[in-house]
Amino acid sequence: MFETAIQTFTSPVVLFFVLGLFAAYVRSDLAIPEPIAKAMSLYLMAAIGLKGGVAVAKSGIDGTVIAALAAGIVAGFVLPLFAYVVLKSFGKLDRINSGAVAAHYGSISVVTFVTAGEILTGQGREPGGFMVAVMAAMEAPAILSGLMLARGAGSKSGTQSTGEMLHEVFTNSSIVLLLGAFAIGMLGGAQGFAEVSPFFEAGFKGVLCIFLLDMGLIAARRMMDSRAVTWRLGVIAIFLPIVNGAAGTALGIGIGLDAGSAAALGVLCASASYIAVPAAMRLALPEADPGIYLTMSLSITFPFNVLINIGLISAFAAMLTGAGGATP
Amino acid sequence: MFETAIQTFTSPVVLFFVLGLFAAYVRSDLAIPEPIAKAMSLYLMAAIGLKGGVAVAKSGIDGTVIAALAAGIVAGFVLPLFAYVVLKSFGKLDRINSGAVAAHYGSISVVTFVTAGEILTGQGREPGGFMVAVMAAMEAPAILSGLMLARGAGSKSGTQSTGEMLHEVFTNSSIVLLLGAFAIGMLGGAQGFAEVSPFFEAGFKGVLCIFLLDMGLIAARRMMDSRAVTWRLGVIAIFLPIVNGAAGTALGIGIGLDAGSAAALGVLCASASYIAVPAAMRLALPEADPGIYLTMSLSITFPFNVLINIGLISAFAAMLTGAGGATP
Amino acid sequence: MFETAIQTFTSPVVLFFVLGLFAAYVRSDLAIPEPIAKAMSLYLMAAIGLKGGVAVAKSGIDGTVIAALAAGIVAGFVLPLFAYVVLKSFGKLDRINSGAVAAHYGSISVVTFVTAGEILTGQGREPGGFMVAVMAAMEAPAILSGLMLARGAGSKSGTQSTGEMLHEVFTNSSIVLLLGAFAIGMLGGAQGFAEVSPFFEAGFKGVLCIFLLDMGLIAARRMMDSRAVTWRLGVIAIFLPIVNGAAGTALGIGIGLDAGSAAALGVLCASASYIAVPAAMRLALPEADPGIYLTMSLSITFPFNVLINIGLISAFAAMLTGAGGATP
Amino acid sequence: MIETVIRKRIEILADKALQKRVTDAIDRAGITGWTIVPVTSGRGREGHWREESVMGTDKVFVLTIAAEDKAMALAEELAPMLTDLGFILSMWDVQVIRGERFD
Amino acid sequence: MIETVIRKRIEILADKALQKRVTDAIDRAGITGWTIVPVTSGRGREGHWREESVMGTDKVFVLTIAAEDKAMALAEELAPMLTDLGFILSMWDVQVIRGERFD
Amino acid sequence: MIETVIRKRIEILADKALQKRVTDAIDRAGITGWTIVPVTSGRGREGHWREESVMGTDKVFVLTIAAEDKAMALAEELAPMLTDLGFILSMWDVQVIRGERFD
Ligand SMILES: Nc1ncnc2c1ncn2[C@@H]1O[C@H](COP(=O)(O)O)[C@@H](O)[C@H]1O
Ligand SMILES: Nc1ncnc2c1ncn2[C@@H]1O[C@H](COP(=O)(O)O)[C@@H](O)[C@H]1O
Ligand SMILES: Nc1ncnc2c1ncn2[C@@H]1O[C@H](COP(=O)(O)O)[C@@H](O)[C@H]1O
Ligand code: NA
Ligand code: NA
Ligand code: NA
Repeated sequence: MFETAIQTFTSPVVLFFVLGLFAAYVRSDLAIPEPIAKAMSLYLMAAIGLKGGVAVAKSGIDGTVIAALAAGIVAGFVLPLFAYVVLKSFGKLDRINSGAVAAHYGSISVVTFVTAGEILTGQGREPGGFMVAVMAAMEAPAILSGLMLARGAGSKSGTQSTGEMLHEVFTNSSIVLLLGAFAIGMLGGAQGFAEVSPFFEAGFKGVLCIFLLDMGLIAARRMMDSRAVTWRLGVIAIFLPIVNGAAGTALGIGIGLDAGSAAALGVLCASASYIAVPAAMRLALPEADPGIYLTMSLSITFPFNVLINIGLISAFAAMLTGAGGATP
Repeated sequence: MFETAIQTFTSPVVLFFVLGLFAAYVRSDLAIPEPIAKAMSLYLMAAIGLKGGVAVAKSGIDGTVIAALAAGIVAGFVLPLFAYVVLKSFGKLDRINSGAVAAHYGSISVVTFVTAGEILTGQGREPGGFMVAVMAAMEAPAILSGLMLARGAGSKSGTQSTGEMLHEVFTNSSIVLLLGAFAIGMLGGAQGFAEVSPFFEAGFKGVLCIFLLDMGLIAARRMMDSRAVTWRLGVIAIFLPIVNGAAGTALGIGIGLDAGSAAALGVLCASASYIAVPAAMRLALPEADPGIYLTMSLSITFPFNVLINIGLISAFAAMLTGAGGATP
Repeated sequence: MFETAIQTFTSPVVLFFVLGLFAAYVRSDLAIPEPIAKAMSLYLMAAIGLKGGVAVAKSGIDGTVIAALAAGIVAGFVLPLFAYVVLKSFGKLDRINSGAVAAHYGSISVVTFVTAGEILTGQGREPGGFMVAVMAAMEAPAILSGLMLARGAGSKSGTQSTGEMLHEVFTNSSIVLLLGAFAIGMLGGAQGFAEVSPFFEAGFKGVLCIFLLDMGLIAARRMMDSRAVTWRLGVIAIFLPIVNGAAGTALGIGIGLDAGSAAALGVLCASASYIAVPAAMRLALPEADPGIYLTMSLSITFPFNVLINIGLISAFAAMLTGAGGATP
Repeated sequence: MIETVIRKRIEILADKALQKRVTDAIDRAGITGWTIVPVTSGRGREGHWREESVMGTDKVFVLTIAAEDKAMALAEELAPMLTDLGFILSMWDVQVIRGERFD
Repeated sequence: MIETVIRKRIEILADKALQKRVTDAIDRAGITGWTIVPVTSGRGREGHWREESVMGTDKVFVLTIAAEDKAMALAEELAPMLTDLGFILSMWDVQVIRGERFD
Repeated sequence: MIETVIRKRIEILADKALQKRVTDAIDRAGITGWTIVPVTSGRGREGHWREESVMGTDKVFVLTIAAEDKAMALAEELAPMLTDLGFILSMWDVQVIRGERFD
């Protein structure tokens, strides 16, 4: 466990994230140009999609894969309910904001998943390639769940037809790119991937470093500018990833996943979206306050997951499989 | 031939282009930031220029190279005449627009050439390095040819002195970068290139994938927004690359090029410019309608070449040299 | 010496710089998008910081390192005094502009240093990794020195409190990123670096090529647009790097550095800032004319250093250590 | 001397994600066109924001030129959005050449 | 109270590729300067466009502030371009400080 | 018909590096907000410049909408900067909806 923490904190990926937090904290003018940040996120999604597709082309689709997909989708629908109750009661948020925040916590963060992939692989527990498909499958359900929770209150000028909403959700850039690259990986297989691997594989960790540097800057700056988040919400932003992470990991082990894949499922449950869901909420629930959901997911839960919770989840998965000694 | 088609459609490069077409078609918001797209096109030109220069430094300049250059330049001047006649008669375009479109079809598309290079190399028919120089030489002549065809009609406020025009044509960024990198490749040779090859060579295919993803998005979006292109023009945008591609390939074989280089010459003849020539036309023939020439070259001819015509041309070159069995 | 010049001029890095100068000179529209240029400069700083940190993690910090750091800081404070005297007397500049320009010449240019690193390594004289720390240490002192020289004249609305100024200087993005990456390199060590080296090491020279292409474009365009620089200032912009370069190299040899590190110290003394210091001067001395200090440092001194002076300094260092024959 | 006519120029600061709602309203109002200008940061009652496209929080200016009556109709239609979504609208008279292009 | 004077502010939406024609006209009109603002997309009679620098179809706003007479002279000179090249020009009165900078 | 009120719209062209001085002045003037629009190039008495962020020479437009009195107070406060730092300020009347947001 302690070893895990040390490993986390000497990984360049995590250290660059800490550097970003630090630079924002001392009010440095360090900034990654916004088109570059966007390009890096597209790159990471294309790379991870390709890699997952190639892995599944090799391993094939079996019962475990189907079970993992089903587990992810169910979790995506159910997790927001739990989050909603906590947010309304302990968090004292109104219905609309509770629904909006719940959608974020039921959905997933690609970058948290990618970072976890690096950390887990470094600990000898590489998640299966199919977990990328699970991740893609988990992006949307929570949005629908969260909206249903919030909609009772009605929404005026912002109302969007459900058709528009579903179209928005299934054609948003991250879903299209992730699944598209996944399909390309499956079609092209290992041979096709070999051609492009110097670009998508060799550069991957370095790009992730710079991307996390940027995420650190953005997360810390938003935290310092923000006033909308109460201490109660701050507590929830730590509590939910712990509980969801443990539940997801246990679920993963329960359906027969290996330790790495189960931990990855735990991380998906623990992570909160800060790209796809905010964009969807801005369209579908414009009355909800972005100052609340972005600050919670991006400035509290994301750093907590990257710095601490991934390590916890990995250790928990190892414990459940009795493979604590798997660390090389 | 069928094999060739399969190979084309499992190449990640082509698959990413198809993904772009698809994403635009389902109206996804996927988009490559514009400075990134521009940077990728600069990268591709620098990389291809360098590689060509290094190849020529190794092989030297002989009679074949000179013949290929001459053939390219002549084709650049002559192809627009043929295109112009077809556009005015069958296409029912006026003089100015016929001249403008003809210039596009006489000139070349760097990305089509680069994609063809990948596909041909995958089929064991790598074009000679000097073809990069041929490509650079073919960029300008068609612009002059097309303008002469269009100018009879006169052009009012848009008129640009011929001096300005020539300066524009010979200093446009793609010519300067292509030939500049070519010269650097020749001066630095294989040794100089070795230092920078991890960047310019290893990343090449991956960047091409993302760039073609973007081209797919842009081509399909333009097609869906456009109303200026009639069915007659659509037919011409398929007919010209077929005829020009076959003619160029035959010409290449005729002057003694190997199958790969001849196919590359065919692809250059078949491809239509959508970067350099539109920019030149906007300055020199501002009355011509960009809605026509961009949609034809970018949204019809470009996808047709990438998805189908490169394969046809390659097979044709193999047939002409009796080397159909060269595919490994 | 002649050999050195040849080597310089067949290095792709330098050739791309020359291509940039040429393209701007013929008024080509070639341009690197600005977010890309910014990203490349962040990349170069992160890469060089990491590499330096890993090197120091291996070699440890000894007396030589301390001496080099001290030498750099002293040089940073002292060089502006000399420059100021030359600028006021021979250069006929007023007090404020003399102080502003002097700050630029006392500080350093990261890109000049990086280019020198490539050239020196190519000549078998790789500078020690700790020189990155020396570079970071030399960025700020000259700013303070230059301001003290200029401030006697008083500055009206532009005045900034010294506290603000110091904060600005120590949190500017290049210092934070350089030192942050240096720290990450030290913490992660060679093992951590191995994970990210495909990105930060393999791409390095290629990125430097494109960055220097852009610097060539910017330097030449600024030169052609500029009217603020007299012939006297032009002479100074060549004279200062020669004298400062020789002095810095001699100082380096004097405190016991190897030839490569001493040459690197010479290059740091010879180089003039065109990123950090102009930004600081715009805030602290807004009455000073950017047309003067940017044109001198960027359009005269920078090309002179890259094309000629690095070669001279390297030869001088070799001479001083009697190791002229070290070139392989 | 060249003849100019008076039209209204309207400028709406909107979330990029919601930009389509504004331009759809312009299209519905029968106005001939619109233009989007990027915006990098700002401060209002809800505090400071920066361009953060990764998170989808950035804004744009939507500009359009129209005859007075259509401009007022557009303002009327957009008014509820201004309140609910925090958009900002300002408009003023401008002289244009070839006024028929902006009817 | 600080003194302000009235000048004309002119705004021209032009193709990036043809921007130099506009700024050359401004220079010829003897106006002291101009500023370029980027534009990301738009819709007009010719349909919708997006910033597509790779294909060279993007546009910019050219802004300039000038005394009334020079502004009108500029509008006069630019009028044919507006028609032929589809540029858009609008202008209005603004108050400026230190008016001599904009004569 | 929807009701509009008149406010002043102020536009300041400033160096990006010095933008904070302008926005601080706006905050001090008690104005409710401001918005930054990027600028890519320009020409003035000091010659031509291009966006060169690497070298820190780029500029921005700072826009703000305020009641007349606050606008004039802001102009007054910014006047010395205009002269010393070469900033440009122009302002004009605009109609806004929900004027209380811009007091
Ligand atoms: N008085 C103002 N002048 C110009 N822009 C403003 C003003 N007030 C608000 N804004 C812009 O509108 C955005 C949203 O404002 P608010 O809804 O008050 O937070 C801000 O971030 C600014 O970009
Ligand atoms: N009424 C308008 N208001 C603002 N911008 C317009 C208007 N009409 C056209 N435009 C802009 O001018 C460009 C060219 O218009 P057009 O020549 O009508 O296609 C469009 O793409 C828009 O960016
Ligand atoms: N008359 C003008 N109209 C619009 N922008 C101007 C004008 N004069 C100057 N500028 C802008 O202000 C910047 C600085 O002007 P200057 O201080 O005169 O060099 C220029 O680079 C332009 O971007
Ligand atoms: Na989750
Ligand atoms: Na062609
Ligand atoms: Na120096």
